[in-house]
Amino acid sequence: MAAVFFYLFSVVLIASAFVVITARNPVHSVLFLILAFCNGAGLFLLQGAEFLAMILIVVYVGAVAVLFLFVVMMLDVDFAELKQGFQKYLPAGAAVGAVVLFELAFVAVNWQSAPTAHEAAAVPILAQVTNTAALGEVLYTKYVIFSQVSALVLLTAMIGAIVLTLRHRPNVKRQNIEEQNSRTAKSVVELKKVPSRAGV
Amino acid sequence: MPFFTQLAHHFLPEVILAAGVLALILIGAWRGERANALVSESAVGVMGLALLAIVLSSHSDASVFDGAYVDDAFSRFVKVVTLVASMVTILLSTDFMRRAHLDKFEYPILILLATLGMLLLISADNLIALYLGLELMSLALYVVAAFARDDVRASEAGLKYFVLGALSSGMMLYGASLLYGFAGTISFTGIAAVVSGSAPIGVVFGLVFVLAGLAFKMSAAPFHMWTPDVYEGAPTPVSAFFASSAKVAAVAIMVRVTLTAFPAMTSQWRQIVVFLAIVSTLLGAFAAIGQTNIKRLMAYSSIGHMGFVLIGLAAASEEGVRGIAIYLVMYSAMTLGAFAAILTMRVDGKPVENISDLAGLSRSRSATAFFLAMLMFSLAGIPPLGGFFAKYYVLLPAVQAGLYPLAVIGVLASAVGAFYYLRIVKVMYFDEPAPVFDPSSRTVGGILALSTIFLLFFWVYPAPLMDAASAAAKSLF
Amino acid sequence: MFGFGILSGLTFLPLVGAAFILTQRGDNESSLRNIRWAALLTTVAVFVLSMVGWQRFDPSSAAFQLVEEKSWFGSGLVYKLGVDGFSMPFVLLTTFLMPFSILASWESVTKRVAEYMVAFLVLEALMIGVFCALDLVLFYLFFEGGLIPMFLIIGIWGGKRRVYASFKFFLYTLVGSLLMLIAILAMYNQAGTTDISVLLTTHFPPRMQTWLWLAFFASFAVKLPMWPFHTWLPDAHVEAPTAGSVILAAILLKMGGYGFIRFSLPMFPDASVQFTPLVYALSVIAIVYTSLVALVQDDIKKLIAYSSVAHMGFVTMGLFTMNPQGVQGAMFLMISHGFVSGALFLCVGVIYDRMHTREIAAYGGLVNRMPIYAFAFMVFTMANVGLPGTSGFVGEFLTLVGAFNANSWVALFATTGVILSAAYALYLYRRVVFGALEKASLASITDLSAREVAIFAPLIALTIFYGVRPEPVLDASAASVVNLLQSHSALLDAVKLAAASH
Amino acid sequence: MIQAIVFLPLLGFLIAGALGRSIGVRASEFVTTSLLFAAAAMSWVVFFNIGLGEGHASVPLLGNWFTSGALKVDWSLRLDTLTAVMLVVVNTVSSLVHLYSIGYMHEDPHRPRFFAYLSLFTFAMLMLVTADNLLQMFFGWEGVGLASYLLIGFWYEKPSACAAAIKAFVVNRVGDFGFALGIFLVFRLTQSVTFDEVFANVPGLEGNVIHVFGLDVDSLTVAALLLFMGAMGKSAQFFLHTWLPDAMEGPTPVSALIHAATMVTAGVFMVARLSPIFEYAPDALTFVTVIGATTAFFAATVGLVQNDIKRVIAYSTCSQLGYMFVAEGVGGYSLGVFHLFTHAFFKALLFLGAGSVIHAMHHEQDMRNMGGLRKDIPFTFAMMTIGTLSLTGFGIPHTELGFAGFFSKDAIIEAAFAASAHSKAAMYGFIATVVAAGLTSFYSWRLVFMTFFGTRAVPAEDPHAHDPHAHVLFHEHPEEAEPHHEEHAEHGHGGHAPHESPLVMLVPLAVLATGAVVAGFMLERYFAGHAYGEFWKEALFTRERNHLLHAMHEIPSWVSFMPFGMMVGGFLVSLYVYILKPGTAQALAAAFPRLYQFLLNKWYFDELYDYLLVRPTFALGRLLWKGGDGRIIDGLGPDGVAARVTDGSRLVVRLQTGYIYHYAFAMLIGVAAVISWFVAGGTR
Amino acid sequence: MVTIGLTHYLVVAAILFTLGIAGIILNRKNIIVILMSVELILLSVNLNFVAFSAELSDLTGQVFALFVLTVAAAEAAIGLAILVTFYRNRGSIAVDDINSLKG
Repeated sequence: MAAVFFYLFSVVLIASAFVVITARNPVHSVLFLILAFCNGAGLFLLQGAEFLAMILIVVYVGAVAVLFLFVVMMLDVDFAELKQGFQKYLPAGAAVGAVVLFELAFVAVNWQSAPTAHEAAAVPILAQVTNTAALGEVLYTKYVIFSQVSALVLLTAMIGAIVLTLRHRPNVKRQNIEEQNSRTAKSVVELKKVPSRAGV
Repeated sequence: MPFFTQLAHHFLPEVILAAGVLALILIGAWRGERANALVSESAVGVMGLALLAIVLSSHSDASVFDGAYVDDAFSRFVKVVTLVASMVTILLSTDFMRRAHLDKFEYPILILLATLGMLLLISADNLIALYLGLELMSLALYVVAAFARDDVRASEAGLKYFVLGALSSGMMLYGASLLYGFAGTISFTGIAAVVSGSAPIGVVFGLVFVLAGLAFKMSAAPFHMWTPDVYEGAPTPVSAFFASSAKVAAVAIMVRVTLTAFPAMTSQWRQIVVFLAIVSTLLGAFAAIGQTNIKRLMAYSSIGHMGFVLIGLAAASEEGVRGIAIYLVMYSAMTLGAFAAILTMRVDGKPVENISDLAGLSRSRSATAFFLAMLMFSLAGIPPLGGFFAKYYVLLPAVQAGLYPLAVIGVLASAVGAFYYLRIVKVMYFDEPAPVFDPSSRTVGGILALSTIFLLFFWVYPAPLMDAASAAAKSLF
Repeated sequence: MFGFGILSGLTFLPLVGAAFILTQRGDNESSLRNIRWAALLTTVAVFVLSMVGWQRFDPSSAAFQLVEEKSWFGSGLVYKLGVDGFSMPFVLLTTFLMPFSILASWESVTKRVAEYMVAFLVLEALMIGVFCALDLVLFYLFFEGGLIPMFLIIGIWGGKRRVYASFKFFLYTLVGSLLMLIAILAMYNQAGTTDISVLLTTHFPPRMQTWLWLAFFASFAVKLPMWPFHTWLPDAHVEAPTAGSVILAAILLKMGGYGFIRFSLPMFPDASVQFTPLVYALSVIAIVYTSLVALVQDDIKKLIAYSSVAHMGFVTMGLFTMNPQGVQGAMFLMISHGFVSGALFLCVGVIYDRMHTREIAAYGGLVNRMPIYAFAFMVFTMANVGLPGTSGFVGEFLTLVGAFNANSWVALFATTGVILSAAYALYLYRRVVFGALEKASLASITDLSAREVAIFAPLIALTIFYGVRPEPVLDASAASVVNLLQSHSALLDAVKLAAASH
Repeated sequence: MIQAIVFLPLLGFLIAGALGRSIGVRASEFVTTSLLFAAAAMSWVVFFNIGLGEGHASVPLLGNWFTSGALKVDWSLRLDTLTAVMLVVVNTVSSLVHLYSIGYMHEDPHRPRFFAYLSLFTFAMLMLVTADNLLQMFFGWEGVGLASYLLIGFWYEKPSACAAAIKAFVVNRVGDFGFALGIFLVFRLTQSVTFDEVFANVPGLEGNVIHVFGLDVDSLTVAALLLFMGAMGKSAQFFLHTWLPDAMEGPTPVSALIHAATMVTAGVFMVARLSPIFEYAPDALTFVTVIGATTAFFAATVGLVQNDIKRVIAYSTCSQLGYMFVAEGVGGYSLGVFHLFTHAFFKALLFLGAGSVIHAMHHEQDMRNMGGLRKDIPFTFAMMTIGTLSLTGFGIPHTELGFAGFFSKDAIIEAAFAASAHSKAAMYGFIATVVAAGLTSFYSWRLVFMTFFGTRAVPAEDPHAHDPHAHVLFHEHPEEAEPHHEEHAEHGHGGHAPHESPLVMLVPLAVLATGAVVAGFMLERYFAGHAYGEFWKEALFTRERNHLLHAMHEIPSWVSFMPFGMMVGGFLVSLYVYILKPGTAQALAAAFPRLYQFLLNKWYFDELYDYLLVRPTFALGRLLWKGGDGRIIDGLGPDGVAARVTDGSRLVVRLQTGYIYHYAFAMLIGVAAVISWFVAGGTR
Repeated sequence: MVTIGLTHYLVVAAILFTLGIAGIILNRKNIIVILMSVELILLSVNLNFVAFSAELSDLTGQVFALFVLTVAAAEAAIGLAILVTFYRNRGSIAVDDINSLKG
């Protein structure tokens, strides 16, 4: 049963990854990327990494991929011409890629971990604790410092994204809450005595 | 050790930087553009505090946070170099950024964040710490590379750096996963305990991928391709930052990974390092000759210098690490000095970057020309300037390790390299004057002078640095 | 003085002068005068100090003297200075010639005077350091550091092709010495020290010696220069300003010979013996080849430069004969060539200052208007030719005697240099000095000024004095030569004994 | 005293050289000349003391010259009969030449320099003859070379003079090349260069075989040959003679002093001085004989047709030097020195006489432009005739009547014959010298007849004829007028008539003529006769088996008449050709144009050397410079490497395309390469 | 049917990794696809980590993967920001247009 799903997920994953890098239309690429993520999440699930699978769907499919989609749309790239030149470097690239793939597969097939690797486990997976709970357990104790650092990474990304893309356009009207809040009737409302029948 | 004791005793510099970042963001967000100068100065101050925390620290070496980070003499040594380089970077930046209308308070904060990443990287003692530190540093660097967001060259530089950087960290992660899979642990010492000289091919693969990722960060050939483009495209102070602090940190982690995680696999990684060293020294030397842009030239020069650092690493000995430590100091001083000189290159308010713009500088700005010339001689490794001692102390362990061909290739490459350094001297001293540069800021001039004086008179009293470097090296063995 | 000895004083005194000159600002007459006088006085003071050192020096001892040692970079790199019979003459030669170079630049250098003088003083410091250093790395430091000021001197104050020449000079010598650096590291690795006096008693394995010898050879052969590594020299000489040529020919070249005598011969005796045929071959080729080339030059300085190469051929030949005549002759020849070639370049400088050309064809008949000059030039030409009674003869003769005892073929070919040197030197003299004064440009050329006479008079006196009584120089190195030869043969014998016992 | 003899000329040189311009011409002349006379006077004293008195001595001078290992060279003077003879010759001739020059050079503005050079030469020559060791000899040897160079090139404005000066120096250096190698070999053999020690070691080296220049050869033979090569150069022997005729570019007194009387005989002196070595190297002696004989004959043939008055005498000198070497080659060292002695007088006389003629002719040297001068300058004519008689060896055999040359020359011919019993070379020497005697007689009288008899072909008013520094070449390049031209014209030589020289020039002639007449008669018994032993003492060395002096007195009498006959024959032919039937010479020249040209062009030696040596040398120099240094060494070395580096740089720069995918691909290749390396090569 | 073991996952990850790299190298026209390729690489890495985690029954691998995911998200944000900047300056995101810096 697990094997069936494994093959299903794997084949779809690889196929969609292939489409991602070969699709004419970047929108298609993004969509197939989403598909690939979903299948990746399936593979995670098969191995008991439930939390990661969920994160993959939520964060990647929900946020990152959508971000990609958004940018693709926003930049409105003309994708008609996007295919030229692909074949030109294909042979050399494919050859090196094949070598790398072969060697990586060779390693994968002949994989053997160190005999002591199983004992070396810093955080053993315990059957009685759910995956999410177990992760939560170590994430905020043993690896809390990493949580903090990754927070800084996210902060950096935030600052970076803002500093690079945020533009203060001088002629754009903006809401200034502070200003709004500090308005007083006195400063805003001007009372005029209007003489009757004379007009303003 | 209680968590907060660990923080206070062995993680204080990082804490100071992190706290500084947060505080400065608040200030910046609150005060907006008016806070630029304040944030810049405060950033220097924060780093100065961190520096003090390191220098004054009296705590013994320790591994903290469940073996995530290590606080030892080596890390302290490199951190000091990094911090100083980062401080100098900010000092160099102020004037340039203001004139380029890039003076935003985010800039010093990003530098601070990158520096924090570097410190984490330098101390990293397991793969996650390595990865997070590396990414914290890299993400900030990507941004500062593209910081001149209205400049097409800067954003191209940022884009290239980003894409290739992401690829390299992907590779490194792939390697890390293999290492984890083999050893069952992510800790360097744990890996060291598991792997042996006759490691299976999978571990070697992991090692190769990890080293490739790190080599990218220290821009060792053939993972260097981004370097010249990014140095040229990025704002000059940012290039200085890339060339100094970022390299120092990358070298440090390279040293730590190879020496503490793979002492048993020296013969394997030495082959990789030798390969990188040879390609880097040669490429750095050859490619720089063809350059007309001085920033590009400095990029190739830094590639060559990283080759020399790798020669020291290839020795895989305590002397080798000492050599690397000295090299990093000298290299940082030379690079920052050179970039300070480049920052003075400004005609009619616009920065110029061509080597030919330096023509006749010895007559129009004799002091600048002299300092830059000395820096060039130092970069070429001519005694008695500091650059020579740097080379000396990395070649020595290589020879001790019997790596004669490597050493010979290294010196021959440096002879080729001397050619383009000399060319700069030639342009400044032998050629007819070009338009005179605008007066440069006092800070930049001061940094140029200080770095040159340091290199010029290092031989007078070398003992403190030598002792510190020796101690740093000792702590890794 | 701060616990430093006289040699440190010698080495660093020029730097003090340089520092003072750096404080002089402005281009007005008075500061220029200050600069020149400061430079001159500094060099004279250094010379006086070196004479004090000479007084304290005991030529009958082969040991290192006036030794001072301080820890410096920790292990393997100490600050150690000292002199023996091989280095003392060179130190004196350096200090002696420097005031003349300064004087020679008195009026001819008008642009960037302060920098010029500083470069020279720094160069002097480094040169003295080379000869005094008793630590291999310290030696290298000085040896290599000299490239910087010389590069600038050629490049800034040189002639038309100064850029090419300065680069060639710098890079060529750099490549050679970098290989030497590797060898130095290897020696340190083997012996655990870079102290020269210890290394002199260290026996390196023969296979290693071969490589070390080759690496040192790469440096010294370029520096000396030996054929076929000589092509930088004519270019550098031609383009350098007068004083630069003087120093280059008189002292910088000698560093190569000094290197052979200080390192190659005593430290790698087996390899030296092994490579003697190579050195002989290159020396003989250098003598004949460069003499022939000198014959057809049309640039005065180039001709003298080639003649220097030929003379250095005698030096290398003499050194590797490994007999007292050869080695002592080479030592003497180096010293003698120091002031003879220096003086010849000064001679060229005199007319260059007046006419601004070095083309032989631009001159002719100078004797008509410059009899004193003609006389000085004649003396040095004859010394260059090796006429007995001038200092040039003694060294040449001794090296040839040594060579003949070692290998008659070498001596045979080398002696042809005696004929050729006469040919090119006299041919030069005839074209420049003799003949009718026909060129209009020369019609108002003036004879030597008092300053120039002051430069040449001592040099002429020394050239003749050492030709007639060369003992001071020969004696200074005699003990060291004997020591060198003894230890050399002892080492070789030890090897033979060891080989025999196996 | 010996020190004074040697150093007074040096003092003169220093005074005239350094102070010449301040003390003036007169003073310079006076100082140098009087110092020389003083030296000459003392020389005679020494001569009588040593030659006729006690033995030899070694006088230390400045102490040690240099010491290096076993090589110890002292400054020291050697005083023995040979030295004394040479001192007399050198100082006498030199002092007379000094005196003569006062008159001869009186038009020249550079007289102080001239006298300084003359004194310098004398000093060097004295150092040469008083040397106590080979090196000191070499010092003097090269010193006279320098002085000769300076004096030949005295009129430095003449390109030909400069060329001749260089030629003299360089050709001499070729000889010195051998001399130097000889010294090296002697040192290697005996571990000394001091004569006494060397000579003491020589007998032990007989038959010693040494490996040198790749050959195993008799050590003393090689040493002697190498040393003799020096003598060949200095004494202008066959193959190395070419410089001597050209040296006539120098002022005539110089020719008389250096290129006739003293310096050129240094080679003869050297062989005599080194007689202990040569005695033990019979093969080398054979060589000496052959070279001497060849030179004697060759130079005489060339002398037959020369038209320049000085060149005739120069070739004559060359020829006479050949005689001396023949004498030494057959073992008659004293005979060589004897001829050296007499030759010094009569040849100096001839040269100075010729100088007087030239002076009279306002520096015309071409004999074809002379003639009939005996009436204008009778005294000179008389002196020249005496010189000629002496040179041709006029005298009556078997009597004590004859000019100086008669005694010495005939002795040589007889000695050669005497030695020919054992040696073919000696026979060759005998024949060559006899033939040369006839030729000598012919060209000597030719000179006299062409100069003093007949009529002048070209009027003296010819504008070029009185060119002060006239020279054969000048006729081809009349535009090369000398700057001193007018100056001389103002000197009151407007008359252009040949005139007798002043007294200062004539007195030396008279003195020398006296010597040329009586020297042979006076000294024969010391040099060739019974007083040989007590006169020479140990100064000359002959082995026990050398019985030459006895043998030469036992030769058949026809041999003694041979030279006499040749001398008379030469005179008669000359008389016929030039006096009795003028025009014969031209007819002969026309009849044998090849031979005439061959002789006129000095056997084409200059052309041959130019073609074989000089031009190839320059061509080779250029080839090595442009091709060797420029193309090969620089091309493959620095420049080539630089170019390759630049190429490499261009290549590397091209790799940096700017495209991300190329960069990424490079990274991938890097990784792939390394992992493939490990996959293929294993993980070690 | 074969049991699905570690090797299977490793092979899938290897293929995915290679595809990711191929995407970077072979893509000529659109920089966004390169960013997506990077995501594929990271996914392959995570697959590896999770597979090893399961094989070694050690949670550390998953923790590592978690941080990789976190950082990857940040990385994507930065990447896209730089991309947008570039697009604003250049008006194109074609890979072939990113070559003003070279040599």
